[in-house]
Amino acid sequence: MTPHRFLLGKPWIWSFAATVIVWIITVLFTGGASSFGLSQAALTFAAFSVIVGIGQMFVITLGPGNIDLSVPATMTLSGTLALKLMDVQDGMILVGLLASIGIGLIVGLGNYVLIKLLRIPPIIATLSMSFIIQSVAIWSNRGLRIKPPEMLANFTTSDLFGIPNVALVAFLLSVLAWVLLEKSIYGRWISAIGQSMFAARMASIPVDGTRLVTYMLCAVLAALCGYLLASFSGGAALNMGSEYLLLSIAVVVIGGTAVAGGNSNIPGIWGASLFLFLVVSMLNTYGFGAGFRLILTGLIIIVVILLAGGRQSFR
Amino acid sequence: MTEVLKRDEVVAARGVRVTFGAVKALDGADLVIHSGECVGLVGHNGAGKSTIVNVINGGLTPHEGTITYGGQDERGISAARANGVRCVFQELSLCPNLTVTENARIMHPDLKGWNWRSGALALVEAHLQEIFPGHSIDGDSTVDDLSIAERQMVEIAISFAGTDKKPKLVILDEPTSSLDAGLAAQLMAYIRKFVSEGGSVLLISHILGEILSTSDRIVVMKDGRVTADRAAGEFSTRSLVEAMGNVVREQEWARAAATKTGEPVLSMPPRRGHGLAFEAYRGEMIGLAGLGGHGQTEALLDLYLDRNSNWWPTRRREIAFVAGDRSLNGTFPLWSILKNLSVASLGQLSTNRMVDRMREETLGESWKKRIEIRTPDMDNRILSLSGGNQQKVLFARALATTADIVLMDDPMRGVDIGTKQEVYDILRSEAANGRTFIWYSTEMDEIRLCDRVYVFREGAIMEELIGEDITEKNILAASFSEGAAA
Amino acid sequence: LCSPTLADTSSKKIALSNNYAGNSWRQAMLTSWDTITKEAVSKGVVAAADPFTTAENQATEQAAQIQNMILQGYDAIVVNAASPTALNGAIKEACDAGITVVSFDGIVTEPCAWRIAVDFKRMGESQLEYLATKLPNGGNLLEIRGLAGVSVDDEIHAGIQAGVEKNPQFKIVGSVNGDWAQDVAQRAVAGILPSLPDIAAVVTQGGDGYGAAQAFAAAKRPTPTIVMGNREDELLWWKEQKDKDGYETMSVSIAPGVSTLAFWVAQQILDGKDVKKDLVVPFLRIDQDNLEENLKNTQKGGVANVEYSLEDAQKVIAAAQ
Amino acid sequence: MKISSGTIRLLIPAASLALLLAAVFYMQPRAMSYNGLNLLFNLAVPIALATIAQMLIMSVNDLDLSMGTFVSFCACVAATMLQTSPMLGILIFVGAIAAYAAIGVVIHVRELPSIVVTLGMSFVWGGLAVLLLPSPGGTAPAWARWVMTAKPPLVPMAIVASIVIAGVTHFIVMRSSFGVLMRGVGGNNRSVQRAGWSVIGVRAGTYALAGFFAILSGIALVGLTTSADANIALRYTLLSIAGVILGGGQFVGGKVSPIGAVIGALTLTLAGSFLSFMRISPDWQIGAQGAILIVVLALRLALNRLEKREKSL
Ligand SMILES: Nc1ncnc2c1ncn2[C@@H]1O[C@H](COP(=O)(O)OP(=O)(O)OP(=O)(O)O)[C@@H](O)[C@H]1O
Ligand SMILES: Nc1ncnc2c1ncn2[C@@H]1O[C@H](COP(=O)(O)OP(=O)(O)OP(=O)(O)O)[C@@H](O)[C@H]1O
Ligand SMILES: [Mg+2]
Ligand SMILES: [Mg+2]
Repeated sequence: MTPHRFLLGKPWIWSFAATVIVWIITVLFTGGASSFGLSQAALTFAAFSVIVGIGQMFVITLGPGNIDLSVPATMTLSGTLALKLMDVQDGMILVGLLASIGIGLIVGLGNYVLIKLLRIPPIIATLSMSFIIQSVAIWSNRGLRIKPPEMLANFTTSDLFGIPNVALVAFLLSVLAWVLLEKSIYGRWISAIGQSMFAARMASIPVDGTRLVTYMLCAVLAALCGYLLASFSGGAALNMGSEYLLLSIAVVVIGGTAVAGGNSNIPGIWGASLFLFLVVSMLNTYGFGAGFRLILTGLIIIVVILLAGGRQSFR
Repeated sequence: MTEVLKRDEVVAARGVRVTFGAVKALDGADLVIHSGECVGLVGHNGAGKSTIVNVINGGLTPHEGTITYGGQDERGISAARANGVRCVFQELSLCPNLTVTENARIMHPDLKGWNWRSGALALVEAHLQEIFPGHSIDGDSTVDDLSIAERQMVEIAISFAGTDKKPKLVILDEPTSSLDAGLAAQLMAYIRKFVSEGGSVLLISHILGEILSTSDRIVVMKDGRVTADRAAGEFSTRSLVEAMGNVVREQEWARAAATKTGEPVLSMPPRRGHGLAFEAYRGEMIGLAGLGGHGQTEALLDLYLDRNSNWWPTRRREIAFVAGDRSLNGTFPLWSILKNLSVASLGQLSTNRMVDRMREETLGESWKKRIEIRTPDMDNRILSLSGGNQQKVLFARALATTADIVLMDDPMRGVDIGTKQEVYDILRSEAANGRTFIWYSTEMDEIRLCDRVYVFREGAIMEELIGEDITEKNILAASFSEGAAA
Repeated sequence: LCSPTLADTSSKKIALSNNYAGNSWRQAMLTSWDTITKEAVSKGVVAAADPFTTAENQATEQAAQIQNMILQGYDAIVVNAASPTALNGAIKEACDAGITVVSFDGIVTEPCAWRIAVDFKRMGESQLEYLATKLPNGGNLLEIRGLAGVSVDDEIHAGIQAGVEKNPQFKIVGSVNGDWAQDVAQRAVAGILPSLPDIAAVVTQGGDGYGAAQAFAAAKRPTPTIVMGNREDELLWWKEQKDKDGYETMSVSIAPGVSTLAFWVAQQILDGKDVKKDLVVPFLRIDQDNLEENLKNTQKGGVANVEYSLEDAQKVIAAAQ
Repeated sequence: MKISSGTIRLLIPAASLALLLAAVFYMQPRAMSYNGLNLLFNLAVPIALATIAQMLIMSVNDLDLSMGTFVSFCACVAATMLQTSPMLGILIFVGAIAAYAAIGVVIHVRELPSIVVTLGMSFVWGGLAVLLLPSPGGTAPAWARWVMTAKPPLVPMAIVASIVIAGVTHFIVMRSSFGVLMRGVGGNNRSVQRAGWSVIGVRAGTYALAGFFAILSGIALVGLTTSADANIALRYTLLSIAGVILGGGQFVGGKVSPIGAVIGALTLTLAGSFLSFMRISPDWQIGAQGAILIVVLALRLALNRLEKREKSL
C-alpha cells in the first residue's frame, strides 16, 4: 500500500498533520521551552471538545439535517444542577454524576420526541429545546456559581504521568465510541440510517429506536462534558457551553466525518480538537489582534479542508 | 453487410477499453451505429453495456480506442449532444423536484427565450402523446408525484423530442424495466416508426422478446467484448441466449401441489374497504399482478411495516423485503458489497451485539458463489457493481435472513436471463422448505410462475387466480375495469 | 417615598429591555430590578415595570423587542443595549412615539435617549494606576479582553492602553479574548501561557479573573496580581490567597444594581424633572481593606452589588446639573 | 382545478403566519395599524433577504454557516465604506460576490462539504468585520435609511418590501431558466451535467446570487439600525435556516420556495413579538421562544395532516 493510498483512506490524517505543524510553530516562539505546558493545555481543552464532539458525530452520522444544537444548553444545565446538588460535598460526587446523566437522558428524549411527534427538522427541534433547557438552567439557580466538591475539582485539574485526567476520560470514551461505531450492530445501523433512512427501514432496522438512542447518547455526552467542565473551571456559568455549539460541529466535520451522514471517524475528532485549540493559541502567542486572528483561523481551516478534501468519503 | 456500410455512420466506438481498478469493464469493444437502424444490445449483468453507453454519450473517456461521431473524432458530453446523441439511463435521470416541463428545459438547452415554458410544455406533450397515446401525465406535475413508470415515460419522451433538430441517435438502457406490457408495446412501436424515419436507436434490454422483435441488428456483449453482431433475423431466443453464454433451460416448473394449507402466515383485510382480503400460507409463492402502479407496492409496504417495529429490534425476523427501486430504497451507497448484503442479518452474525467479521465474510462468500455476484472483492463499493448485480445483492440480503416471509417488489428489474433462471430455482427450493414469497412483478412470465395470484386494480384486490387459471388472458381481463365491460 | 410629586407617575408604565441573561452579573441585575420595582409598583409609584429579555444576545433581536414595547404602549423604556449604535433606529422610533428612553451599562448613542454611563475607559486606567503603586518596578502584563467588536471591550482596552503609556515600566506581552466568561478566559489563558515569560500582573475586564487564576495554577506558574471583577468566586479566591500569604489585588466592575438607578431616573423624567442626558455612575471598586465586608454582602455565587433608591437617583441627577 | 403540490406546500406556512398574526392582533389591537404593522415587520426585511440567500445555497444542497457573519460584514461595509466612499464600498461588495462565487467553485471542484468551508469563512468574515469596525459605529448611507424608513401610501414599507422580495425571487428561482438549473442541480446534479450544462457555472452563479442577497440584507439592516457592529447579525445564520425550513424548504433535493422563505422569515419575527405581548416571567422568556417555535411548527403539522386527509378523500 503506497503512502498516497493510505492517506486517501484516512481523511483524519490531515487534521493531525495540521495539529503537528501548528504545534511546532507555536513552540518555536519560545525556542521549545513551552512544549510540555502547551501539550498539556491542548490535551486538557481538546478533551472537552472531544467529549461533546463524539456525541455530535453520532448525530451527524444519522444523515443530512441531523445536528444537535442543544449541546451548549445541556452542558450548562447539567453543570449547574450537578454542582448545586453536590453542594461542595465530596460524598455527593456520584449522585451529581448520575444526575448529569439523567439530565442528558431527559434532554435527548425530549429532542427526539419533538423531532418525531412534530416532524420538525432536528436542527430546529434541538434549537427550540435548547431555549427551554436554558430557561430551566436560569430558573433553577439564577446563574449563581457554586463551587465543585474538592475531590472532583482536584480530579479534573490534575494529571496522571503528565497526561491530564480529563484527557484520559475523553480517551476512554473515544475508545468506547469507536467500538460502538466500528464493531457493534448499532454502529452499522446509524451508518445505514445516515445513507438512506427508507432503505434502512426496509432492511428491518428499527429506525426510530436507533435515532432516539443516538440523540440520547449525544445529550448524555454533552451533560457529562458539562459536569466535567464545571468541575474543572471551578463552577458552572450560564454561558459556559456557548462556545461548544460551533466547536462541537467543527471538530466533527474538520475531523473528516461525512456531513451527509453515514460515514464517521473518531480519531479525526481528536485531531480537529487539538488543532482548533492550538490554532488559537498559536495566533495568541504571536500576538495577532482579534480581527487577524479570526481571519487566519478561518483561512487555516479552509486550507486544511482543501488539502484533505476531494475525497468522496468527505461528503 | 454491404448495404449497411453505405449508410451514414452516426456513432462508432472502436477498440474501446475501460477499466475500473482491476475490473475490465470494456476490453476492446467495437460498436458502430448507422442512421436508420435499431441496434439491440444484450449481455449478462456486468457485461459492459452501460459502460459502452457512457462512452458513446461522452460521459466516460475510454482509456484506449477511438470514438467518432459522424466520422469526426470528438470527445465529451457536449460533443455527443451536439451530434444528436441522446440517452435514457435506466436509473432515474430526471430531477425529481422539478416539473416535467422544467426537466425538459434542462434536457434541451436550446429551449430559450421568455416563453420557454409553453414551448417545453408543447414539446413534451406532443411527444408523450405520440409515443404513449392515451397517457395521463400532466406537464406541470412534479416528477416526484409521478409513478416510476410515468417518470420513465417522461424521460423517454423528452429524449425523443427535438426542438430545431431531431435527435439522431437515442440510446435506451433498459427502458421497459418499469413499464407494463402495454406501454412497452407502445414504445416498441414508436421505436420502429422513429427508425423508419431515419433515426437510430440503441436498445438495451434483458427482455429478449423485445430485442428480437424490434431490432434490425443485435449485438451481444460478454465480459467487456462484443461476441456477436448479426442481423436480428439470424437470431432466435435460444440462439441469443446461447450467444450470451447461458444454457437454455427447459421451463419445468412444478407448482406447489397444495396451496392454502394450515393457518395463514400473513393476512390483510380488503384494501380501501372493497375487493378481496389478502392471505398467504406457508410455502406459497404468491404473485401480485395488475397494471403498474395500482397499489401493489403500497400493499407490500403495508404488509411489511405492520410487522416490523420501528422502535425495537425484532428478536426473530419473520419478514424480509426486496426492493425494486434500488437506488431509492435499496442500496447503501457508501458501503461495501458485503456490508450491503449482511445488513439485514446482523443479529445472527453477532455475539453480544458485536458483529463477527469472520462470520460475516463467510456469509458473503457463500452468497457471492450462490448467485454469482460479479466482483473481484466483496469489499468493493456497492456502486462499482453493474445495476443487475446490485439487484442480486439485494436478493441475497433478503434470502440470507432467517425470515419466513419474503416480500418482493418487482425485484428482477435489470437482472439478466441466466441469473433470473438461477434465482427462480433458489426461490422454488426455498419455498419448498417452507418460506413464503409474495412477489409483485410487471413481467407476465414471472407472474405465471406463482402458485396463486392476486390481481390489483385501483388499489384493491379484484381477483384471485389459482394454479392453471393464471394466464395472461385472465390477468389482463381482471386488470381492466369492469366499468368498460359493464 | 410618598411625596405628592410622585402621584404623577402612578399611571405610567416602564419596561426594561435586556439583551442577555446568561451570566451572574445580568442575573443580579434582573434580581435587583425585580426587588426595587416590585416595591415601587406596590406602592403605586408606577403602574408597571416589566422586564424583558431576548433569547439571544443580539442587537437585531433587541431592536425588535423595543419596537414591540412601542406597540405595547409603555411610557418609558429602560434599556441595557447590546450595541451602542445598532439600536438607534428602534430607539428613534420610540422617541418619535413620545417614549422616554433611558440606557444604562450598555448605553446607546442616539441623542434622544438618556445615558447612565460608567466610564469604562477610566475603569481600565484605574487598573494600571493601582498596579503602578503596587508594583513600582513594573513588569509583564497579560491582558484578558472581552468579546471582540463590542464597545465595552474597546473602551476598557483603550483605558488599559492609556495606562500602559503613562506607566512605561509595564509591558503587555500577551492578549487574549476571554469573552467575559470564566471558562473561555481559562481556555485562552491556558493556551498562551506556556509561551509567555514571567507575568507580573493580569489586567482584566470582569468575569474572567478566576478563570485566569485557575489557568496559572494548572500551569504551575506563580500567581501574578490578577485584577478581579467583583464576582463572588473571585472575591472568595482572593480572600483565600490573602489569608494564606497576604495576596494583594483589587477588584472593579459596574454594579448590577445600576438597573435600579436607571429605573428611578426614568421615573423622574416621567415625573417631569429636568434631567441631563448624560449621567455618570461610579464603578464599584473593592480593595484589600474592604474585601471582607464586600464579600459578606455578596450573595453566594453572585456579584458584589449596590441597589439604588430614589434619593440616590436624585443625588446623581443633581450632581450632573 | 388541480392545485400543484408546490402551492399546497406554500399554503401551510402562509396559514400559520395568518394564525399567528391573528393572535398578535387579538392581544395587541394597536398592532393592527399602518404603523403597527411596520413596527412588527420592518426588522423582518433583512432577515427575509438573508433567508433568501440561505435558500439559494440550500437549493443546490449546500448550507451556509457563514450567513450571519457575512451579513454582519456587509453591514459594517455599508456603514463605513459605502457611506464615505461609495465607489470603494461597491468595489468591496463586488469582491464579496466574487468570493462567494469562488467558494461555490471550490466546493464543487474539490467536492468539499459546504458546511466546513462556510464554517471557515465565517471566521474570515467575522475577522474582516472586526478589522473594519473594532467598535460599533459607522453611519448608514442616507439612501439606505431613506428606503427603509419610507412611508408609502396605504401599505407600510415592511410589507411592500416583503412582497417585492418574494415576487422578485420567485421569478428568479421558480420561473427563470437559471432557477430551473439551480434547483435541477439540487435535485439531480448528474442529470444536469449529462444534459451538457456546466454544473460549476450553475453553482458559482447560485453562490454569487446568494452573496448578492446577503449584501442587500446587510444594507437593509444598516438602513434600519442606522449603524453597524461586527456582531450585529450573527443570529441570522440559524434564523435563515429556520426561515427556509418554516417556509417549506428542505435541506436536500432542491426543494425550496422563495415565497415560503419570506413567509418563514416573517413568521419567525412575529413569533418573537407574540412572546413580548404575552408578558412571561423573565426566567422563562427564553424558554418561551423555544416553545413558540415548537408551536408554530406543530401548527404546520396540523395543517399538513388536514391537507393529507383532503388529498386522500
Ligand atoms: N464506477 C465503477 N467502478 C468500478 N467498477 C465499475 C464501475 N462501473 C462499472 N463497473 C464494472 O464494470 C463492469 C461493467 O458494468 P456495466 O455497468 O457496463 O454492466 P452492464 O452490462 O450494464 O450490466 P447490467 O446488465 O447489470 O446493467 C461491471 O463488472 C461493473 O462492476
Ligand atoms: N460511483 C460511480 N462512479 C462512477 N461511475 C459510476 C458510478 N456508479 C455508476 N457508475 C456508472 O454508471 C453506469 C450506470 O450504472 P448502473 O450500471 O448501475 O445502471 P444501469 O446499467 O443503467 O442500470 P440497470 O443495470 O438496472 O440497467 C455504471 O455502469 C457505471 O459505469
Ligand atoms: Mg447496465
Ligand atoms: Mg444495468
